[in-house]
Amino acid sequence: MFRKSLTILVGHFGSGKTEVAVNAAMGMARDGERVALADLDVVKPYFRSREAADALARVGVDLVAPEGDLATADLPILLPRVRGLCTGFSGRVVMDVGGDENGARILGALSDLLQMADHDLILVVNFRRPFTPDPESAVAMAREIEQVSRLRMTGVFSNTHLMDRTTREVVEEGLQMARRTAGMLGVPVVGVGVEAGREQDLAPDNPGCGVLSLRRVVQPPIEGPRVPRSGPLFVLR
Amino acid sequence: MQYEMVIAGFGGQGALLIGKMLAYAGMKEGKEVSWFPSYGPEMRGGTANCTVVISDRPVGSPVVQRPRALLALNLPSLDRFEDAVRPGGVILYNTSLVNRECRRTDVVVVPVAANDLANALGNPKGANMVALGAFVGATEVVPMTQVEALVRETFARKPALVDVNLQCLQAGFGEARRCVEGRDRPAAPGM
Amino acid sequence: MARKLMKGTEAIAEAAIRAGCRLFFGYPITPQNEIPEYLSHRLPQVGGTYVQAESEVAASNMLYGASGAGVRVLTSSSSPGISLMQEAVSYMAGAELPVVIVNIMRAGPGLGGILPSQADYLQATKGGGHGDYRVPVLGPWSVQEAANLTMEAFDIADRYRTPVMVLGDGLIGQMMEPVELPDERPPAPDLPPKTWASTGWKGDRPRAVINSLYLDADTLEAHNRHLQQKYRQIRERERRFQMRFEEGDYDLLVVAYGTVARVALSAIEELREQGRRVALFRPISLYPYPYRELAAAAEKARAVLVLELSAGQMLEDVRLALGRSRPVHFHGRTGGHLISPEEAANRMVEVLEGRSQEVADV
Amino acid sequence: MSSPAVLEETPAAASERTRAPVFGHPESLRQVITHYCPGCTHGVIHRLIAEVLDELGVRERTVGVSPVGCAVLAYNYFNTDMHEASHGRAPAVATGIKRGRPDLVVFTYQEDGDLASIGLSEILHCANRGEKVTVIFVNNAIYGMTGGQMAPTTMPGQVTTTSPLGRDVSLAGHPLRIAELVSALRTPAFIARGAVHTPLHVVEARRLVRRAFQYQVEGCCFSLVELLSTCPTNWGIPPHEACAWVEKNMVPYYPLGVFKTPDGGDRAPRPLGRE
Repeated sequence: MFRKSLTILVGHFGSGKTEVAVNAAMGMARDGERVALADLDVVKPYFRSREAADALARVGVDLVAPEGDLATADLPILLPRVRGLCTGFSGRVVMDVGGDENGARILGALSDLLQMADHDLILVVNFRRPFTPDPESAVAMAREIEQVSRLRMTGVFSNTHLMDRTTREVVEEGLQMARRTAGMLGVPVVGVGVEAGREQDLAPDNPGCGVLSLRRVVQPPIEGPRVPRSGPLFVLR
Repeated sequence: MQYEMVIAGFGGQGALLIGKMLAYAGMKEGKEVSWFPSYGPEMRGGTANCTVVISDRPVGSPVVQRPRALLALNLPSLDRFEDAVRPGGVILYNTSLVNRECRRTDVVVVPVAANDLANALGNPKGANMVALGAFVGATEVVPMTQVEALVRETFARKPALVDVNLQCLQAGFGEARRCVEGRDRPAAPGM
Repeated sequence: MARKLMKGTEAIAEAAIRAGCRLFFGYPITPQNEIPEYLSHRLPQVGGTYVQAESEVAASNMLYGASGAGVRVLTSSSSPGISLMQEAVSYMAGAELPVVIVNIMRAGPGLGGILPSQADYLQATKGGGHGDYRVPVLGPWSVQEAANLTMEAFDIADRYRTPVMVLGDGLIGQMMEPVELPDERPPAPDLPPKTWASTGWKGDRPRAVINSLYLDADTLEAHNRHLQQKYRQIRERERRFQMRFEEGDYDLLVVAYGTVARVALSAIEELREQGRRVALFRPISLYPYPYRELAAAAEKARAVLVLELSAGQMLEDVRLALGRSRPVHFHGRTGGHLISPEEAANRMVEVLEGRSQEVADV
Repeated sequence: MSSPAVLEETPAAASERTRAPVFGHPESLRQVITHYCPGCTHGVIHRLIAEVLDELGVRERTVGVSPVGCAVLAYNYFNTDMHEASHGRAPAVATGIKRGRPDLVVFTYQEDGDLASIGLSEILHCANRGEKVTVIFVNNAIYGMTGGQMAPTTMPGQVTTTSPLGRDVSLAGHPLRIAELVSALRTPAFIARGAVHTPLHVVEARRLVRRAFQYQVEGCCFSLVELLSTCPTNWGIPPHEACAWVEKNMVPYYPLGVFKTPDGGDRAPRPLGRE
């Protein structure tokens, strides 16, 4: 699904970039790879991958994000180490970039190095979000991101969901729209995300791409610890 | 014993100054005093007035609805405060600028032509001193000697003004005394 | 000490100088202009500095700077100006800086008018600006007390490292009364030294950083706990109040602060001459509010009457103190109208004779 | 390429030379890692100020005021007593400190949103009163802290997150030229603009910063140095391009130089008819 040594995840606000990035990085680490996850979200001060620091540390993912007081500072901090990751890191690197073309602007600041690195630029889309209701708006956003980041899109990741109310139809419909988006961009759909534990209910029959199980690691501050209500996660087998 | 008075006139007629001098003289006498001005839009045109309380013990309300004495330097001031004065109190008004009689019959009414008296003494600016002297004469709220000392102190830097103002003060005092002589007066504190 | 006849505003200004304040930052607004006017004249005579700021916002931030550098500093304003100052008041509360702020209240809301009012009570006593903070608030009822409390405010500010507000209605500012002031009122001997102040760092103490920014949630919560601990101390030690006619029995307890309490006192004196049993409770510290003392004072009374130049602000604290133990009645004037002694007396009689309606539940 | 002089050096002298520090840490800067992004010039400017404070020997009586902006944490970096001001009010805070303790050397460190937008009133009146403080004004044509929005100093046509089609001068006005604006005041002052996008400019900027502090130490006047700066992160271009961007786009609009010196005379126009 993510094959290059450097995977850059972009998309609109709330498309699920951070969940995809965290789960992808943790998956790579479980496969025995050396992984660094760079939190490049300089746009919003909450719901960032740095909030998954503990979970990432447990599986050995190296989180590159402002620490201590700076973790909650409303400051667009680009760590010097990120420039190092672009050139001299011996493992896999996942970059979680802030929302839409504003968040992707930070890639422009790194473009001198990124252009030379072996990378994928993946657009994460959730068509059940107001910013990208259809493939056309997703393509328009992709073009804007390409412009500010000075990079070309190399793939689309389908992440359409409705949280707890997601059904297989929602995922299937989202995947079809992702395929049309990818077609217009001239790139493949590299993967589709489904909630961990509900793969049997939700995963499309013929995805034609990898399926990534997404475990919610980062909580929006408004939600608090998630209270399980139903679903196979809690069915005793 | 507590004595409350309202001093009112046009802005510039010296009502606030008269009030301050009364309060100051009261303080010099060892009394408790408060001086409270009307302020704000009223100060521009209309009446400028202040309330002075002189008392043997700490002054309660500095705001007074029913004063024992009124000094009205012009007609609007008389119109506004005439009815507020307590029965048995004193109303002193400046006949130079008031073209009617005082309607109250249950108070001591003292008409004094403050501006005319000051003009006659060759000191047109001294009308407020005439009024102050007359008010002290009519109410005896503070001793005249204390007020005279205050005038000397106030004009210490302009000695030429001391005598002319004392003249006005005494003229007003004399006029008021002649007016109230032989009448029943409301008691003033500590006199 | 010779008695002098002084306006409240002048007495406050002179008292600040006697308390060792040599710095004033402010911006003109009626009805407190005599304070900056007086100080612009007096401060240079005593080697002090007067700065007319470009706005209340700037003035209060100048206070923040000067106080952070460890010097006693004063500002004064009136209601709309105080609202503008709240930015820095919150910062000063957060950075724990001692300053004295005088608010000579005028009628609101908005531009309102320049006439007397007590309508800033809630703003003053419940913090005033953003964030969890409180500011000790003192409400004088005479010119002499305004001077005394101003001098004391500097000590309270230094003792607890907090802004302190002297809250006067327009009458306090404008009336003249005899005042006695000490030639010099040195700071209380037991005040802590200002080792935290930014006076230039020579390595002999921790580096001074005057700041209210705490990015980490735990650190900020700990800072807030520390502030709340300080406010608890203030609530324990700094409650001030006065009672009149507390000896013997009374049917009605009147609660008022500032000059309104004097109006109430005159009314009560007159009613007592007629044999009516009325007593007066006057909070002097409005934060901390003397809740316990008020509750104790109300035990003898059948009913309580609150008088204010507002639509009922201190009323909330009275109800907080009394709960449902006593019926609470209210009389307030707004817009700049004063309460006259006769008006106050009439309301007291209404309550005594059962012709007044208790304040309804909010 | 090695010079003959080095070849002729004795081994002892050579050893001494290699051990002698040629580039140390200024005493006025704390030895901590800053939060500034790669390619950001805040660090350079911090260093210039620190070097000047060291040189003038005033570190122990200096108090700095940090702004709200990317340099909000500057109080962690300077090795002096510091105040953190609310947004835009640093000149008022500095006024309070200096009037309270005239013996202190007081400087504010401010950025374009802080100084040129919300704090425009404070800076103009501080300068106009002639407060004897030093203002270091970092102009990078964008709001850095809040994530790249338009600043009063954003260039015409410059794309930011709140001017997505480029700054439209018919709607947002033209960029504010602070050095020019403040130097129009009649009160004597030292007002200059420098830049830090090339080593040569850094050397020149250091001279300006030094002069600014020197005037204050001598009790002479208010001083302000505007320094054109970079923001690769929010501009979205690599650091070397950001430096080139300053030269190409900012320097022509924001001319470098000294705008006002305290002895510069009166700039007021002559009365009409007496030309």
